[in-house]
Amino acid sequence: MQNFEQYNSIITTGVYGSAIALILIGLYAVLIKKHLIKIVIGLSIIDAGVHLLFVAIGYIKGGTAPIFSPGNEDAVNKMVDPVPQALVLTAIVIGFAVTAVALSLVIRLYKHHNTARIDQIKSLKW
Amino acid sequence: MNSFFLILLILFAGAGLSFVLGKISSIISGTVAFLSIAAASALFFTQIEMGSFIEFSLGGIQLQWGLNSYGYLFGIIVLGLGTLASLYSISYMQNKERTSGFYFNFVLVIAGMTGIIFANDFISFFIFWEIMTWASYLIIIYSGKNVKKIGIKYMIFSAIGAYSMLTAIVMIKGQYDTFLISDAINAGAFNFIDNIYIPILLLIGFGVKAATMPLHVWAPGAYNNAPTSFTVIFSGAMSKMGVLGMGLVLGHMFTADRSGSLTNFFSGFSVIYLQQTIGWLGGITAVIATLYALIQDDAKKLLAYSSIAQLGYITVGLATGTKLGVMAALFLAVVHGIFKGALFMVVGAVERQAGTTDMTKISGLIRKMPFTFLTALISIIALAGIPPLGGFVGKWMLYEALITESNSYFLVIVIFFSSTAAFLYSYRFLFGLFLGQEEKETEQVKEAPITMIIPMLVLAILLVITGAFPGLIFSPIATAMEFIGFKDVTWNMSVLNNVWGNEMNLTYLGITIGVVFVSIFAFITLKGLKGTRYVGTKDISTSGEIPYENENLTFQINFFQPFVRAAAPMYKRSMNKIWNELGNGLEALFNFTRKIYTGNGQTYALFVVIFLVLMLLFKDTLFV
Amino acid sequence: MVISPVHYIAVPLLAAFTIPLLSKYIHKELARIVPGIVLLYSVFVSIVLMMQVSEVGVISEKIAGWSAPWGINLMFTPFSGFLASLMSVVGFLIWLYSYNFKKIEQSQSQKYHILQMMMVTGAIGIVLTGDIFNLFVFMEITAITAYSLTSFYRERDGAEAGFKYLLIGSFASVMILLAVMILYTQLGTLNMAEIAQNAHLIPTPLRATILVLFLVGFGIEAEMFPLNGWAPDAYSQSPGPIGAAFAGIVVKAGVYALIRVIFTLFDIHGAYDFLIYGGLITMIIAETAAVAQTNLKRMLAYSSIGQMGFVLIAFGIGTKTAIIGALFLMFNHAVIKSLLFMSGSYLTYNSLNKKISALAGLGKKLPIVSLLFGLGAFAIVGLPPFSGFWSKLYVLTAAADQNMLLLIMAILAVSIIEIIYYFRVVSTLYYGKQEDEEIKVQKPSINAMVSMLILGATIIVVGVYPDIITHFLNNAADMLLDKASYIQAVLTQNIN
Amino acid sequence: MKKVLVLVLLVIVGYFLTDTFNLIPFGENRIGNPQDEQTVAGYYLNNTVEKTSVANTVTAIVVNYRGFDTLGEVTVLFLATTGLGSILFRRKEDEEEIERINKPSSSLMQTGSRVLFPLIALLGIYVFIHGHLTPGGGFQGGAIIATGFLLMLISYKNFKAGHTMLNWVESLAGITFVSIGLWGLLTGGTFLENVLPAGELNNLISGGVIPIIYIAVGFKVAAELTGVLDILLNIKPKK
Repeated sequence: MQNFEQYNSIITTGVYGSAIALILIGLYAVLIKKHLIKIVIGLSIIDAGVHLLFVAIGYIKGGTAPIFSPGNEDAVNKMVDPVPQALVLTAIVIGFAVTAVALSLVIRLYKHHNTARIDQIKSLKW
Repeated sequence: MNSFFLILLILFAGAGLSFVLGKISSIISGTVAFLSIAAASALFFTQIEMGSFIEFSLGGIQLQWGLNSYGYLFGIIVLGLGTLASLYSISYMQNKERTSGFYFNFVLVIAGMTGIIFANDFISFFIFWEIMTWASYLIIIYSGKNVKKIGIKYMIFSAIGAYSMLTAIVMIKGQYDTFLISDAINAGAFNFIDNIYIPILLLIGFGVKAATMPLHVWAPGAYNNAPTSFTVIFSGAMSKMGVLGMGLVLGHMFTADRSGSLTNFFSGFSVIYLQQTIGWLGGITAVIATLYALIQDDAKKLLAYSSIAQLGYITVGLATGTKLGVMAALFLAVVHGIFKGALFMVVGAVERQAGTTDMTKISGLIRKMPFTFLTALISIIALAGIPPLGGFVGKWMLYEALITESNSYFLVIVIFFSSTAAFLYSYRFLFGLFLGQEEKETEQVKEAPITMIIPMLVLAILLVITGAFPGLIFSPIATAMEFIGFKDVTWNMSVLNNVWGNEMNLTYLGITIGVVFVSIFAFITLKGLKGTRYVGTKDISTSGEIPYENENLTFQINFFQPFVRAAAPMYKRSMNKIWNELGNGLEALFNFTRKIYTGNGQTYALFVVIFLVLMLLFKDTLFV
Repeated sequence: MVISPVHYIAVPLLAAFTIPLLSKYIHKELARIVPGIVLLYSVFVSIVLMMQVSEVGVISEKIAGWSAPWGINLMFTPFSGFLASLMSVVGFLIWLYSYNFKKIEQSQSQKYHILQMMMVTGAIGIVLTGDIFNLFVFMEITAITAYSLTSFYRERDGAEAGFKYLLIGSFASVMILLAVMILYTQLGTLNMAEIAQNAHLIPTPLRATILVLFLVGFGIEAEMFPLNGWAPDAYSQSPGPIGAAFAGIVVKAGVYALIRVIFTLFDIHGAYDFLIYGGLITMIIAETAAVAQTNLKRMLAYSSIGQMGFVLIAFGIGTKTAIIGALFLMFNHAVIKSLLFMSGSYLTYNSLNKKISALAGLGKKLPIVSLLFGLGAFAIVGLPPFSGFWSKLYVLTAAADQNMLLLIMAILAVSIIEIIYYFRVVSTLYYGKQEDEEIKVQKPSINAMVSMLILGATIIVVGVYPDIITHFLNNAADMLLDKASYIQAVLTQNIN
Repeated sequence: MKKVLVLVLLVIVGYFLTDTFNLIPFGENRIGNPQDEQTVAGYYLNNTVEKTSVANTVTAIVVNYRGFDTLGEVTVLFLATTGLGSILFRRKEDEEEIERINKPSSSLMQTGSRVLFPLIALLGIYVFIHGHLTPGGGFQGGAIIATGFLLMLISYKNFKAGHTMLNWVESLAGITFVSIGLWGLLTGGTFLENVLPAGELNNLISGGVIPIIYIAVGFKVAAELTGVLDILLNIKPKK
């Protein structure tokens, strides 16, 4: 049992930690990297981190997938929270849509300015 | 329908109609404007009972329109002058562009002022005040000259005034939970006991329109830039709206019963300071404006500065807070409306007939425009405060009030200096335009058309009458003063009781002097009409020096050179400069702050993160 | 079929999915006409529901047969209904204006009209939904359409503006998602009424974190400083009618979300102060930035941001009068700013950088458009007798009731700045002298004219007789402040 | 300088994130006992089988309980494709020959793709048809199918996704989804209500409209994602 606790704490720090790390890495890319594509990648990484966090909060120790199959109808008490999974599905699709639009904007910006560096694209200011 | 609604409806409909019809012909448009204002005046003077009012609610706010004696006094100026000025406009504006817009705004200004007079609550007061303001702004920039410089300045100062008024209004609402003027007065909103901000903010608001220092800088340009037929209203009636408001606030402030609790000492104390401050501001306004009037070569500008100076006297009178002083101020307000209206009409007539108002270019119009000259002469006498006309009565009362009732001897000196200096520019105005030799350039000039002459003469006759029978004006003033808090203002027809109890019977004095003077003027005028030798003003011997052909050697140039040299230090510092520098400084600051928007998307993202971090750092103190 | 709030959403969606087929196989014009019909239908729905809601109090509709909190529900309250109606009307007018808009015709009008319709739908969804995650979804619908429409014109720097908007907008969605997530872990529900009921159970540090994330996330959509870097660019680079849509629809939805979170979800004192200070700084910075603009649309954009700051201040004061004022401001801003963007768009039609100096002398060439622009300028600075005055009066009265003298003075000082730059434009319009060569003037089409005239007439009518809408505003303000009845209306709906 | 600032900011953000999630222990049962139906999740777990006959609770939530979200999400995808089209739209006159990939891919790639594509498509279809019974569903299935198209797009230079077909699929699927929703409204219920009989648990035909909607979603997602890929891949390279 002691072993399990230890294992669990590693999982905890691992899951939350990696998700938070993803968010921070993405944030770093968005704030520091100059290349537009890298910024878009950064945004996607942030999204990924948030989605990971979202799934993680629905987890219940020793839980199973919230799917009823013949034979486990009484597994209700062991199932993980299904709501975050449903929500994250929506969030992922939205994230995809935003990324697609972002990439298309990058393509247009590159054609228009002949550069993909964000600090050189500032014809609109003040 | 209720007469209040009817009058305003007529005016607004008249405005709309003259706008539409103005696309067809300027004369039709002007006639419609004149007819609507005349109809409104007729209704105003016949249909509305003093003290009647109506109540209704708009947007959840209780509004009340009514007519009181105080409003009636100003109604006389606004609608009387408005009717005459609109009649005058028909010919004046005849061949100008965009007249539809002019008449639209002209009638709107009249409607706004009528509304101000009707307003018994602050909200409708403010609404009509603003309508008046923006309509007059549109007229000022109507000609398309100096739009950026003068128009924007006028609007900024009007906005400063209007918004300080609005602040005061909502504060009254916040403190006394009423928008009704009478309720606010009864609750003591103006008497400095609870809140010194409310009266001060209101005074700033009204002071802008009354062109009091240091908020006067918009006035000369605006008066000058507007078409002259509107300047008649602008200077004659619109500035009186500021006087109306100041009188309301100051009257109630000074007459309030301040005996009693502990705080009253302080409030009484500050009232004295405020009184002195306003009085001195008025006095300084009068002096400075007079000095500037002296150096003007343009008759219209001269009158513009003179208007400001006169408003200074009125402010001084109101600031005395004594019966006599306030009475003097209100009397001056009415008389100033008449004579300044007449004078601007004169200038307008000259402008229309001779093409310019520059006194260095024209002179000797007396033969060409005798009626105009007659009006000018009578009005100038009133302006300069020479007996027997109204200006004298008003100033006399003002001096008396200052000396005997408020002991402001220094202020008297200042005022006296200013009104003496006013003789100089009065003289110059009369001399520059009408007397002297005729110019070749003005040979073709004819008398102004009859629709312009009639209003001028009506005003001139009114001046003579009010000079002879000041009681005609004093009796409405006496009732009006009761409305602004003065008790027992007694007034006998044309008998002036001074403080020593001496009675001055003005009637006989007035009639005698009036008859004598009028006949002398008539004599001079008629004599002037007779032919004399014709010498151009530029036929001057030059002591051996040969003047260049283009050189204008008229004596009108540098008319008051010695005097100006003496007063030179006064001209150096100008309020205008200070305001301009303030404006430039602010603009530079604004230019600096907007650099925050760098144009780099990443920076914006960084702002978001910084903001988030700040919020997170302080979240436990902010959102508990 | 009984008219119900879901018609706002279902009908446009059906139309959006059908339009590509219709335009391809039946007639090309349908792609442009159908969105108009749909938006007109939304207006009709608004009228019917507004009449119903004044009798019933709250119209609550469950989706998919599940009552709250198990399912998603739509709430048509006097408050959300007012905003939804406003959005649908403005949305329809924007369609009317952009139909036949030449510059859009040259690009892909079919896509433009679908996107514009969905922008309105998304915003209405934000306002109506009773579920916080659903709100997020609708916010993304609005955002995606907004990104695409911002970069609609190829000639301008639309892509740049769109990218900045997207970058900041993604931050917003991440923060809202995080907030929703933490909220879910604490309360196990996503229904806003239930959250409101139980919000006090959340541990304080977590509650503060959630609130901060929501405030920053929705603050981005509500153009709060310093989160509004995207806004001036997006306004100025999008097609003219879309600038109007931003002002009239998108930002309104953002403000609604912010207000919903603060007023209903977390009734925390600090949040109101946050609104006041945030709004004040936003207003001051934006209005001062507007003064020196040479680009007309950018100037309008900054002015729009400033107005939103004013709205936030008004909500932050939080009394009933203040909320009436705030809603009135939102109404005015939607109507007036739409008018300004629409008329401004014709005034600067052929000038690429939208210079204000290029407006010189257009007063004669485009008399009615110029007049309408002038009307809008007069109204937005709050001159009576136009509608802008009343909203300002209500807000100031509310501020004075709370004895906020400095706030009043700051607001009015900013108003003076507003007067300066608007009047500068108006005087250029009528009296300016043409500097460069003559720019070809584009006369507006009839439908655009009708749309602008409707807005102009609204400004005057509401200004002269504000009682037309104060009744609705009154009910709306009552509803917003009455948290308990909102909660009750949602959570008791499983009875019927 | 900026980097240092950003790093400091990141540290603070990271600190607050960890701080926050420390208060939300990982793996803890926050639903409570599902029998109590206190929380939404508990209600779903406890009632899904009985009320909808759907084995996969997530599917029941996505398509039925929160079907409105899903509709919105499908709309977001649709709008993204539309938006992409408008952002990257080219006028007819400056349309040139599309050179998508400069080098043709190897024949290994091409053959492999051709073999894999039907299988991938089949898998995708399987995933979304069984969405209500097994893990997976419309989004997952649609994404799998789009992967197949991506494979084809990158291995065949001239592969055309077939815009007409995409349009039809996209529109019809969307119309189906909304129509089913309106069906509920028309029959006197609510929007997106499950109007068909629930059927028996764990049968392919069960759950009422849920499988139909999920199939529609699957097709729609597949079409939209393929459309997005197609648009993004068809960019004319800058000369």
